[in-house]
Amino acid sequence: MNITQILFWFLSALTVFSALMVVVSKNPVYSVLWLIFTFFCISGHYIMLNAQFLFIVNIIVYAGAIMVLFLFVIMLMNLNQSSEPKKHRWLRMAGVVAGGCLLLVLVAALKNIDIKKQVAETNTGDIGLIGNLGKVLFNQYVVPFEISSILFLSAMVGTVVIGKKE
Amino acid sequence: MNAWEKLYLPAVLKGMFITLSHLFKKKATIQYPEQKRSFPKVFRGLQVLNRDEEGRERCTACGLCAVACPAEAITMEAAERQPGEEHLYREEKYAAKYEINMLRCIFCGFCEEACPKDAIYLSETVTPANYSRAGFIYKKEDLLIPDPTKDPEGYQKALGHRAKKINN
Amino acid sequence: MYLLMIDWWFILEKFLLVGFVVTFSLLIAMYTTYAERKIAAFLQDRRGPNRAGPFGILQPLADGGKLFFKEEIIPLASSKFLFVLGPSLAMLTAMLTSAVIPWSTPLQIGGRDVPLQIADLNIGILYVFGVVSLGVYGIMIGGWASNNKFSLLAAVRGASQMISYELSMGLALIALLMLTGSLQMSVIVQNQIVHGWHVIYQPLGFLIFFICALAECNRTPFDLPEAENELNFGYHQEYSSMKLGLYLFAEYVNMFISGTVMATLFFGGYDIPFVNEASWGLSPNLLAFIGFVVLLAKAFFFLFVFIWIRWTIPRFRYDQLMNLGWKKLIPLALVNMVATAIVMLLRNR
Amino acid sequence: MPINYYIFLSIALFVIGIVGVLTRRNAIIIFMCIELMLNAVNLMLVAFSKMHHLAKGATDATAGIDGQLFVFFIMVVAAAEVSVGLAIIVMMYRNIHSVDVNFLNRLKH
Repeated sequence: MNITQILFWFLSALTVFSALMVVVSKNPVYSVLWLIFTFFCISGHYIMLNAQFLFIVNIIVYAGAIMVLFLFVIMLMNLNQSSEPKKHRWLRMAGVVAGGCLLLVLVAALKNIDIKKQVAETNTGDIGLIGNLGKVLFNQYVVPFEISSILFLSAMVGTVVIGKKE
Repeated sequence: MNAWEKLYLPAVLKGMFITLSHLFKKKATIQYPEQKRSFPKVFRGLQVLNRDEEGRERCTACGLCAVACPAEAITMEAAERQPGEEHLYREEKYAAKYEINMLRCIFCGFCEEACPKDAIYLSETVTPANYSRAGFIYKKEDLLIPDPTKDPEGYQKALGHRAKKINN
Repeated sequence: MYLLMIDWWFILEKFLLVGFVVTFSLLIAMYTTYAERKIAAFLQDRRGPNRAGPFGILQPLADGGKLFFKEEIIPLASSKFLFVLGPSLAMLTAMLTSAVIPWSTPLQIGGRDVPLQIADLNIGILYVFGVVSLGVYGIMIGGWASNNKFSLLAAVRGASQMISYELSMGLALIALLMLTGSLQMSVIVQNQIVHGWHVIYQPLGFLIFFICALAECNRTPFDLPEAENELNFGYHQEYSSMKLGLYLFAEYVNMFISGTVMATLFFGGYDIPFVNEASWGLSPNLLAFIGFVVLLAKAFFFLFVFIWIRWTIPRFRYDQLMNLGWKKLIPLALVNMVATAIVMLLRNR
Repeated sequence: MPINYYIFLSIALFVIGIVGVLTRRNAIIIFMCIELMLNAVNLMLVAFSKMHHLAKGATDATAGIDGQLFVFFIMVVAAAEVSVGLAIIVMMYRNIHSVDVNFLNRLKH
């Protein structure tokens, strides 16, 4: 076990644990905070893969903007655990079993695939750096980039229209 | 407002330089315990019970001050001077008990004007702080001026320049 | 930049640097509280704190002692963990930004070049941004955990303010990044040493950035999250003792760090204008020290301006704040960006 | 790190997201679980991009870079989606005073 592996296992355990806590927490605010923590763990994985740009964008966009919005909405609505009635016990059981089945199937299917021997390079490789990503983004992917800005604009307009009082 | 004024930047900068100019101005603070503001001639501070030059109390417990007091802060009890006490009290009658409730007193100075014997006057002391309400009811011991024969310095200090005007 | 290679000297020197930067910024923040009170007093023709020690020099220590020994109150209906987490997060995010600031030219110790920068990330500015955007959580979590509707409202108010001003801050910076072509802080400073300070090229960008920095640090005229007199003291209403102290302290650390960030991005960092200090023939260590002092001087200037503004300009109303952020600063920043792009295109042709 | 570790990690995250969607009734939590699933996919894409880079990086310097760009676009879409989705949830709360998805089965009230 070198330090990379130790970090990987540590981060993975944290990621899965905090993701579980998102689902298990009674209080929505705790769920949001655990989700933020999950995103930080995933950002940690990005650093390990030397995807620096995605690391920082993940933090800025997800932790810094999206989750603040979630927190915002929850705080404004003042939701606490008493306001959410639980699903029926058997319905919840069914959900967990269905998820477990999916997990089983996926793991079983991917257990023996031929890319298993492949390795994702950690710590090295320059493709995650912002300069390289930017070059490709603004040459090959410039049209999708522009389209995404139109998507943003329409989302903005949609949000304003939905959120406006009649 | 025109466009330039609507920017607010010039106004903001003007304000900033006004406050900056105050950085170099003389400070208005008087640092109280060390420096004291001089009082005007007519300042009315804490009451003092006066003595004459031989150190005898001037008060005869006539009660005019208590009658004059609009806040009803003054209480007193009279007593007769016994033989052998002539060096203590100037007149034949004196105040055995003399209390001023400083929480009620409004420092109007009516007591001073009512007094026929120049026994009570308002000095230049500002009312000091105290821990309890009872402490603000000043007894005769608290009010009496120091004896000029025993403690001339303290007497002069308590007298201030205001009382000198009255005594002469 | 390979983050996980192990070189023990490297780790030792980074640890020392981190420790130094943290204690140093705490010290500065401590004395900024003193400076705030002193400058406020002077601007109002008063004397300010002058009882503790000569000229009141020990006043911050006395204040700190007072905060430490005050009674610790945690509201009964609050969520205890989050209540403690709030101020700690505020302090943490305030400190984290200092990691990418180049404090000076490298020192030379025993033949090693020791850069006076904790991490020279090639995403330096984005890192600053990421940390700033996390600064919201300290306020929001603290405000929510207090279980008090006023602090909750103040927290929501503060969060929306910080998010809004982050946008124009980012847009103002994009024009700057077009000039440098790099997000790395050391490259940005180097570029200014060669070509002159960025504030010459980007005065509007600097103005927008400065206003946004005021808003991000929750300073007057944008201190709505803690508007103490008319809006019921804000998100730290329920806090007492050292937890309140941490919140107040984080504000001053934020001020100092944003001062250094502005000095680094727009005012040449550790560069002394109009002179070439490398030609003086001084030893590199002495030069590094001079650079550090120069950077500090610039940061202190910004601190002074922050305080000066606080005691001059009254607080905005909330709708005015949002108007300024969304309807004035963002379009201005966009115009600035486009203008910079056009000028650059024309000059390159 | 071997790629299958990353695969299993993101499958685990994805499944946790699915379980959350299936078991919770709070619309906001469901929404958050969708974000979690998107992030699981993001992690997988980054890992794959690094895998490709390692395999083909010697001949093509930008091999695998599209994977990371896809992550970028997914984040863009996620941001847009969240703004609209939260607006819908706020409207829903305004109309039925609850964020319980089970109340949405009646289309009028």
